[in-house]
Amino acid sequence: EQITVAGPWIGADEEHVQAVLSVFAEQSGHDVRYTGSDSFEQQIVIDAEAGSAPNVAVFPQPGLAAVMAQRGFLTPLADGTEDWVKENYAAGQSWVDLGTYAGPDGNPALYGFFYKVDLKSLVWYIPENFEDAGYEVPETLEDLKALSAQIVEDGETPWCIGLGSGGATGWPATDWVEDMMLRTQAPEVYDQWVSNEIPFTDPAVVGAIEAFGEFALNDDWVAGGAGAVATTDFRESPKGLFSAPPQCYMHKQASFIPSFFPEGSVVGEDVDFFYFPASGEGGLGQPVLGAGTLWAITNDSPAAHELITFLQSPEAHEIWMARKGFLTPHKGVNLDAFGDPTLRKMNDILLSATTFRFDASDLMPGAVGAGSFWTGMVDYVGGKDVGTVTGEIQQSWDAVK
Amino acid sequence: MHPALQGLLTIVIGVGGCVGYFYFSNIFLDKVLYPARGPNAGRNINRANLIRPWLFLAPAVLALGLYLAYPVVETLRLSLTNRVPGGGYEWAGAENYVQMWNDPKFMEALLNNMLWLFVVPALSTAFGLLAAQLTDRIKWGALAKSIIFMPMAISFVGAAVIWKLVYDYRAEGQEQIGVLNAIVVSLGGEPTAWLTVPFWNNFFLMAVLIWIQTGFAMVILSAALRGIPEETVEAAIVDGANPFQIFFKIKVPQIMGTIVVVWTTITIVVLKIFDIVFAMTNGQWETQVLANYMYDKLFRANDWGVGSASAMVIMLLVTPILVWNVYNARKEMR
Amino acid sequence: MADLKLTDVAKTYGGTVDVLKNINLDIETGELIVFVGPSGCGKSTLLRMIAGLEKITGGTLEIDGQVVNDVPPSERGIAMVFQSYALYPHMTVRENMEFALKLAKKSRKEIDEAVNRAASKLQLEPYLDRLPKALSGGQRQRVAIGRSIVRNPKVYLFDEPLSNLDAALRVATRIEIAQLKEQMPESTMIYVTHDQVEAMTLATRIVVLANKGIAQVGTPLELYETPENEFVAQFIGSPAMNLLRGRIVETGARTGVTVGDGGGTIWSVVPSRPEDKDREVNVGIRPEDMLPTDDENFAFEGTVEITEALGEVTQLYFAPLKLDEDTDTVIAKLPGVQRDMRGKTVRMTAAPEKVHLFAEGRSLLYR
Amino acid sequence: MADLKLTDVAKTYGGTVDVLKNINLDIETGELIVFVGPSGCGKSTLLRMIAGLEKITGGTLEIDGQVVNDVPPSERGIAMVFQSYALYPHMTVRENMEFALKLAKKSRKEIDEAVNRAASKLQLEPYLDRLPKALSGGQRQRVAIGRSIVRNPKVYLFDEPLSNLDAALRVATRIEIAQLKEQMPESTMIYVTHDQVEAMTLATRIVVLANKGIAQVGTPLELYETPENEFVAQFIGSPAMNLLRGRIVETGARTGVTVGDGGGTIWSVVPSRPEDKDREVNVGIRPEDMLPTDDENFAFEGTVEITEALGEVTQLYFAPLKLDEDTDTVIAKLPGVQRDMRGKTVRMTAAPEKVHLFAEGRSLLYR
Amino acid sequence: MDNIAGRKSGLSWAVNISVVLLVLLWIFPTVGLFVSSFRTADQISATGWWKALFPTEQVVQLRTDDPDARVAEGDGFVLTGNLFGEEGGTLSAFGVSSRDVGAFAPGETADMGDGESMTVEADGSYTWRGNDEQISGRGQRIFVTTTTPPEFTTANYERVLFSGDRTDSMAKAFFNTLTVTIPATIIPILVAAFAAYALAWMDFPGRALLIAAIVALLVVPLQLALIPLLKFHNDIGIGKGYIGTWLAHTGFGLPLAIYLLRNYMVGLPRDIIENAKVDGATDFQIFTRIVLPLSFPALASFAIFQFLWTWNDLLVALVFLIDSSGDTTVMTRQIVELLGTRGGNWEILATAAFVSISVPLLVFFAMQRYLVRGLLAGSVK
Ligand SMILES: Nc1ncnc2c1ncn2[C@@H]1O[C@H](COP(=O)(O)OP(=O)(O)OP(=O)(O)O)[C@@H](O)[C@H]1O
Ligand SMILES: Nc1ncnc2c1ncn2[C@@H]1O[C@H](COP(=O)(O)OP(=O)(O)OP(=O)(O)O)[C@@H](O)[C@H]1O
Ligand SMILES: [Mg+2]
Ligand SMILES: [Mg+2]
Repeated sequence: EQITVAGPWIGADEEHVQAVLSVFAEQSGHDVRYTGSDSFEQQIVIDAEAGSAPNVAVFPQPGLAAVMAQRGFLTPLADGTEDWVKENYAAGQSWVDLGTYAGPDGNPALYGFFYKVDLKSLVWYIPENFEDAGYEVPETLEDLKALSAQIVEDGETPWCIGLGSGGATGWPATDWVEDMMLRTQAPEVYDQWVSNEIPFTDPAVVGAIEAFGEFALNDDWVAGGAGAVATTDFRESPKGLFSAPPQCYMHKQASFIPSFFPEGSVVGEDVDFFYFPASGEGGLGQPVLGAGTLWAITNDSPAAHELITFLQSPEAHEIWMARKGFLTPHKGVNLDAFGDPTLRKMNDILLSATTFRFDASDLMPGAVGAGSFWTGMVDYVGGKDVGTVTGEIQQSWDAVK
Repeated sequence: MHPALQGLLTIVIGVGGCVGYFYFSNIFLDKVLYPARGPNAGRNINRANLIRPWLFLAPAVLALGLYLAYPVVETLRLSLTNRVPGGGYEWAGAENYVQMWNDPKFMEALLNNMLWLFVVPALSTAFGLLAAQLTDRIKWGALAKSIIFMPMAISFVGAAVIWKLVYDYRAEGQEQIGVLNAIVVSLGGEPTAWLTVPFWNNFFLMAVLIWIQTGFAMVILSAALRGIPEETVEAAIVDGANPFQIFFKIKVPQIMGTIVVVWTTITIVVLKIFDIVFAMTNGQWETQVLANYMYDKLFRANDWGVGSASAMVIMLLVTPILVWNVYNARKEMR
Repeated sequence: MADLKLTDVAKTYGGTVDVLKNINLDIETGELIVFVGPSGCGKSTLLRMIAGLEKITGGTLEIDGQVVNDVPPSERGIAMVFQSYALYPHMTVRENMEFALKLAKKSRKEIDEAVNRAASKLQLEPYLDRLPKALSGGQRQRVAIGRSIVRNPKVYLFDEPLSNLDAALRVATRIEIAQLKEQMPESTMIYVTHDQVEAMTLATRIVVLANKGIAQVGTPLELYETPENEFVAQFIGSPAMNLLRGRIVETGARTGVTVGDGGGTIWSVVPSRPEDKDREVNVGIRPEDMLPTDDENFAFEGTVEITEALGEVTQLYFAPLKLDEDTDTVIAKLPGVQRDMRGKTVRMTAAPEKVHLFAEGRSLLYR
Repeated sequence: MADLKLTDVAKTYGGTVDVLKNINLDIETGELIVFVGPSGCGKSTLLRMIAGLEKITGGTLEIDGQVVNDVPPSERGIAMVFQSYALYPHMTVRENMEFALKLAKKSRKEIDEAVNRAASKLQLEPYLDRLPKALSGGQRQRVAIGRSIVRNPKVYLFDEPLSNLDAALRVATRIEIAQLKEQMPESTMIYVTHDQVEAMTLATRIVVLANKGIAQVGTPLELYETPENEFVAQFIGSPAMNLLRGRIVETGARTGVTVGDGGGTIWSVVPSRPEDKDREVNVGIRPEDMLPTDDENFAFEGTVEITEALGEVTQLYFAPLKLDEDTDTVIAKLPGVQRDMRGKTVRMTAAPEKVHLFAEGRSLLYR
Repeated sequence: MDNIAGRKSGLSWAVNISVVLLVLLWIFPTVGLFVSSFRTADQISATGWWKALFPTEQVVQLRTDDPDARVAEGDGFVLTGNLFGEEGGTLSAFGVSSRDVGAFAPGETADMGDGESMTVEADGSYTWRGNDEQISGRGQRIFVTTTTPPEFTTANYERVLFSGDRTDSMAKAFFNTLTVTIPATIIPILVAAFAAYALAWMDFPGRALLIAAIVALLVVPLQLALIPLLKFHNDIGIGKGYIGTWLAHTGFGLPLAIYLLRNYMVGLPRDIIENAKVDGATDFQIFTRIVLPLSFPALASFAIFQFLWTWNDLLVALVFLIDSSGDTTVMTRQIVELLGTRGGNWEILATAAFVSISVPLLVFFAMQRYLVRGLLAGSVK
C-alpha cells in the first residue's frame, strides 16, 4: 500500500525524516513517500480543499491543524492513542490537549500526534568572544540586560536579531514576545492570551511586546540598529556572531538554528548556547518555550494509523535522536541515543523547566498566529506604536471569531 | 523508465490527443456526416461549414469557460458566503465585504494598488518610449533593445532575487553589498534598508516591475514609432522643428493610440501583481497590494470569504479596462 | 524670387552606391521644373537634396547665389509637398498650416493672416477645423499645398503630389496647381512626377533623368518634338516611339532613309551631311504619326496582330509581338475607329517632319 | 464551355444595405465580359457572387443551365485571379500551381502535365521553383493566371488583375491576356477593371454598373459610339463627353439643335420625332470630336482658359472652369500641337455623326 | 534622418550616451546576480559584486595547530606553525582578541596577559608562548587581515545542480519541467490557433460576442481559479498530474493566445484565403496548409510567451501537479525549496536564481526576433 506523507521539512531535516520513514516502510512493507515543502501550510490547505490530500500531514502549527479538523479534513487518531500519550509523554496531558480539536460536528477528539519538539528559549553565543571580552553567561534576565549594557559600554553590539523569513517574515519576533510573556506574566496569563481571553491589547501583552522592544528597538543593542531587525533574514542573522570582529555577541533562536551557522562550526566548541534566563524576581520560575510538529491523518487509510502507531515506538524517536536537532517528550527513549551532546543539554533545559509552554503563535488562529501577529511585529519593529499594533492584531482576531 | 523517455511518451500522448481531435473530427464531418459527394455535395458542404466553426472552437470555449469563467462565478459565490464549521456554506451577504473594508490592511493594499496603477504604467511607458526613440536612432540599437527587453524573460521570483541584491542593506560601517547602498555610502550618505521605509518602499518594489515592463513597452512603441510616416517627420524638419519638437509634437501624438494600448496592458499586469511583493516584502512595511492580500486571506488566514471578496475587488478594478478592451475589439471588427 | 543653381551635384549612398552624378542645372525664378525619369533614377533623391533632407555628397547647390549645402532645410526658404501629403494627423487643418509659423515664433496676427489667405486661395475655409482624416484625398492635397504656401517660401518642391489621387481628381488638382503657379509668378517650383501628362502640361521645362544624370532638359514640346536621344524619344509619349533600323541613302537638308530590307525611301526633315551616307540609323516614328500608305516608299510593312479600338483612336500592334519589359513591337495609333484591320498586312509611313533619326542613340539633329 | 445566366440577382448586406439589385445578364461561352463602373458600385461584389465567395441574396445564378446559388466556389468550375495576386507566399510557383490539383487528388502525372503546360504557355518555366517574393509584379500576375489555368475552369474571373502593375507592364500584360483569351476560345471570362483602356481593348462586351444596377451592356464601340444614357456617355472616354444644354429646333432623320443662348443650329444624326420639337436636350460631344469652326452654326463658344499641349494632342479647357469632382468644364481635344490658343475665344462644333442627344438623361437613340 | 543637411553631430553623441546609460541601468542588476553566482559566500558578504575583479582585504579567523604539538621551552611552552598551512598567503595585520582584530603588524608580538604571547609573521608563521594551562585545549584563535586575490568558483553551480542527494531530483525536475512545458506550450497554441481561425475567418452567429468574451477573460487573475479547478480535476478523476497541469496552463494561456493569433490571422490577406476556397480547399485544409504556415511569427511569438510563462510558473505546478507521491516536481519548485533551506546564502540564492532564468534567457535570445514580430501583430493595430 502506498502511503503519502507531506510535511514542512526540507533539506537536512528531510533526510532525517526519510530515515525514520524508511524504517517504518521496511517494517510494515508499505511504500512510504514523503514530500517536504517550504510552503507546506498553503499546499496542505489547497490539497485538502480540493480533496487530494496526502495520507498523513505533519503540521508545524497546531492552529492550522485545528482549522483543518474543524473543516473535517482530519481523521481522529485511533482510540487509545490519547491514553498512550498521557502515559508515555512527559507532561502527557498537555500534549494531548495540544492535539485535541473540535471536529466538524463540534465534538473534540485527538487529531494530532506530537513528534519532534523544538526548544525556543535559547541564546546562542561564541564562548571565545565572551572569553576575549571577559563576559560571563548571565543567570537572570536582569543579568542579561546588564551584560547587554556592558557590551554597549565596551563599544560593541550585544544582539543580532533578524525577523526576515520571506513570506513568514516576523515570526522570530513572536518567539521573543512569547518568551517575554513567560518571563513577565504567570503561565495562566499566557494561556489566556493564547485563547484570547485577554485581548492582545491587554497591558500584560503590551508589556511583553515592550520588553522585546527593549532589545529590538534599541539601536545600540542590535547589530545594524533597529532598522535592520526586520529586514535581516533570520537565517542570515546569526552570522553576525561569527564575523571578525563580531557584529554581535548573542543571538536568541530556537534549537534548530545551527543548520544555518557557517559551515564547519561546531556547536559546543565554536559556538554554544545558554538558557534565555528567567527574571530573578517575581518567582516565575524557569519557564521554557517550545514548539513541536504534530502528525495528523488527512486521508484515512489503515497504513496511516499504522504509521502513527509506529511513531509511538521508542525506535522511531531514537533514529532521529541519533541524527540531529531532535528533542522528544517520549519518556521511554534511550537518552544515549542522542548523536549530539548538545541535544542532551537542551533536554536538560527542557527537564529543568518549571513551566513549559507551547509556542503561542502556533496555537492562535492562522490569521493571527501566522498573519497579523507576524506583520504586527514587523510594524512594531518598524516604529509603529505598540497600541496601534496590538489593536490591529486584536481586530484581526475578532474578525475570525 | 528514464524520466526523459517517460516525459517524451507523455508529451506524445498529450499533444497527439489534441491533434487527433481536430484531425479526426474534421474527417468525420467531411467524410461521414456530410460527405462532399453524390447529388447533395453542394448542400452537404454548406452544412458541414455550419458546424465546422464550432468544431474548431469547442476545445477553446470549453477550456475558457471552465478555467476562467467558472472560477469567476465561483469566486463571486464564495465572496457572498461564509463557511460553516464542518463543511458547507451559509449566505453572508455583504458581510465579507464589510469586514474587508474595515481591515486597515485592505485599505493599505487598495491605496498601494492605486499608487502602483499610477506609477508603474506611466513610468514603464515613459521609459519604453524613451528607449524606443533613442535605440531606433543608433547603429547598435538592436543590441540595446535586446538588453532592455531581456527582463521580460525573467520570472518575477527571479527578478525579486535580483533586486533584493540591489537593495541589500548592511549596517552602517559595514561593507555594503547592495549596489544602491554602496552608491549612497560612496556619496557620503547613510545606508538605508530601502524596503522598510514606508511609502517609499513601494517605489522600490515598483522599480522591479518597471524594469521588467519597460522592454515590452519599448518594443511595441518602437514599432509604432517606425510606423509613423517618415514624411510627416520630414515635413516637420522642413517646417523648422528641432528634434525635441519633432518628438513631442509630431511623433508622440501620432502614436497616442499605441501608448494607450501599452498603458492598459501594463495596468492589467499591475493589478495582478503578486510575486514581486510576495517575494520581496510579503506586503510588510506597508507595501501590501490586493493580489497579495488575497493570497494572504485565501491561503494563510484561510478566510475564503474575504479572500474572494478581495478578488472581486481586483476584478472590479479591471472592469473599466475590460469594458474599454471589449469596446475596442468590437470597433475593430467593423 | 529664387534662382537655383546646381553645379556638379552628386549623391553617393554609403560611399559606394552612386545614385546621381554631374548634375548641372540652372533654374530661374518663376520656373516650374518637372523631373521625370524611370523609377529609381534618383528624382526624389535630387529633390530631397534640394530640400536639405539628404546630404549633398558632391558639387554645390546655390539658392539665390548662396551655397546652401550645409544649411538646414528650414532655413533654405523652401517648402515641400509630399506624395503622401504628410499632414500631421493629430492636428486640425488650421493647426497643420500654423505649425511652421508657430515654430518660427510669428505673432498670432501674422499667423492668422497667412493661414486665412492661403485657405481662401485654396478654398479650404470650411475645413479649417477638421482633422485630416475627415478630408478627401484632394482636400488633403490642398491642405498640404496650403501648408507650404503659408510659409511663403522661395522654392516649392513637390514629390509626386498627385499620385495618390484617382484619375478624375488628378486632372482637377493638376489644373489647380497650374492656376496656383500663375497666381504666384515669382515662386520657383520643382515637381517630380511619373505622369507624362502632368509633366507635359505643368512644366515650363522638363528635366529627364536617366542613368545617374540628366538625359535632356527642355520645354515639353521640345522634348516631344526634338528629343536629343533615343531614351528621351521613347520615354516621352505613350505608347513609346517606334524605332526602326534603316540606312541613310540621301543626305542634305532632308534626309532619305531606307528602312528594313524592302521598302522604299522615306524622308525626314532632319538634315544630314554627305559623310552620313550609308550610315546605319534608327528611324523613330511615334505611333500617332504613323500613316497607312499604299505608296512604294513605306517606312514599315507588317501584319496587324492585335487591334485595340479605344473609340477615339485605334491602336495597331504589328507582328512579331514582343511583350517583354522593353517592348520592340511596332505600334501605330490611327484616329477614330478602324474596323477589320486585324490580320491584314499594311504599309505605314509618316510625314517627313515627324520622322526622327538616331545614330548610336543620339539624334542626328543634335551634333 | 460555359454559359452564365444571371436572373434578377441582388445583393443586400446585413438585410438593409442594398448594393445590387435586378441584375439580369446572359453571358455566352467564349465571351470576355468586362464590368466597369464607379468605385463602390458593386463590381467586385457581383464578381464574388459569381465565384461563390458572397452569398447571393436574391435571384438566381445559373452556370450551364444549372442553378448554382448554393454551390460552394470550388464546385462551380470557376477560377479567380485577384488584384493582389493572392499567391500563397510560402509555396513555390510550382506548389502554388499544383495546390488546387492536389486538393482534387489528381494523379502526379496529371498534375505535372497541367502545370508544365500552363507554365510554358505563360513562359514561367524558369521560375517554377522560386517563391513568389522572388518574382516581379508581372511575373506574379502570370503565376496567378497560370494557377487558374491549370484547373481548366469553365469560367475565369479577374478582379482588377492589372491594377498593381506599373503602366508599361500593364500594357504588356493586357496584351498577354488578350492573346491568352484567343488561345482558349472556349473559356468564358469575366473581368473587372477601373481602366478604360483595358475595358475597351479586352472586352467582347462591357457591362457598365451604376446605381445598384446595370447602366448598359454592349460592345466597347457600341458604348463609345452610342451610349444609352448620360452616365455611360460620360463614363466611357477620357476626358468625359461634354454635355451642353440645348433645344431641338428641327426634327426628322437628322435633328437640329440650338445650343446655349447664341449660336446657330448644329446637326446630329440622331433622329427625332415631330413632338420632340422645342424639347430641352443635352447635347453630348466628346472632346476629341470637337472641331474649331468659324461658322455661324457653332455648338459652343468660349474662351480658352488653359491649354495642355501633350504633343500628340492639345487639350483646351474653356472658361468658366469648374473643377469640382463632377466637372462641368467644356474640354476640347485637338490633334497635334496647337500654339497660342490661350485666352482666345473660339467657336467649336462637331460632325453630325458625333453629336449625341440626351433627354432626361437617356439618349434619344434608345427609346 | 542622419542625412539631414546642417545637423550637428552632438545630438548623436547625446543619444549614444543616453542609450549606454539606459542599457547599463537595465543590465546591471542581472550582471550582479550573474557575478555573485560565481563567488563564495565569504566573498559575497565581504564586498560588493562589482569589486569581484579586484583583490579584497579581509579579516579571517584562523586557528593555530592543536596545542598537543607544543614543545617545552624554559618554564613554559611554545607552539610554532603556520596559520595558512600548506596553501600559504600573506597577512598585513593580526589580532588575538575579537575586540581588536588588527591590533598588531606582522612580526609584532602580542601580549596576551599573564606572560602569554603570540608572534605572527607576514607569511603566517607564528610562535605562541605561554604556560601549561595557557597552551592547551583548542588551538588559539587568531584574526588575520589578508588580501585575497579575485577568485571565481563554479562550486555554487555544482552544488545547486549536482550536489549529493539533489542530483537525482534536479535531473528529474528538469525532465518533468519539460514534460510540463512542451505540451503546455503546444496544446494551447493548437487549440487557440483553431479557435482564432474560426474567429477570424469563419462566419457564424455569436462570433462578435465570443471575441468580446475572450478579451474580457484576458484580465481574470488566475489565483482565483486554483481551488475550484483542482476540485474539478479531482471530481473528474484526473486528480493531480500532467494532464491537469496541461489543461490548466491551456486554460490560463488561451485568452492571450487566441487574442494574439486572431489579430494576426485577421491581418492575413483575404484574397489568399478566398483563392484557396476557390481552389477547393476546405476550412480545415485552408487552416493547416495556408493559415498555419503563414501565421508562423505569431505562433512562435506566443509559443515563446507561453514557454517562458510555464517555465517560470510555480503556482500552477504547485496546485495541479505536485502531489505527495514525490514523483512530480519542477525546476522552479526545486529552486524555491532550495531558497527555503538556503535563504541566507546569497551565493546559493544567486546561483539558483540564475539557473532558473538561464533557460528562459536562452530561449528568449534565440527566438526574440519572432517574439517581437508576433507581439507587434497582436498589439499594434
Ligand atoms: N538610403 C539609400 N541607400 C542606398 N540607395 C538608396 C537609398 N535611398 C535610395 N537609394 C537608391 O537611390 C536611387 C534613387 O532613388 P529615388 O527614390 O530618388 O528614385 P526615384 O527616381 O524617386 O524613383 P521613384 O520614381 O520610384 O520614386 C534608387 O535606385 C534607390 O535604390
Ligand atoms: N461587408 C459589407 N457590408 C456592407 N457593405 C459592403 C460590404 N462589402 C462591400 N460593401 C459595399 O458594397 C458596395 C460595393 O462594393 P464593391 O467592392 O463591390 O465595389 P467595387 O465596385 O468593386 O468598388 P471598387 O471599384 O472600389 O473595387 C460598396 O459600397 C461597399 O461599401
Ligand atoms: Mg521618388
Ligand atoms: Mg472592387
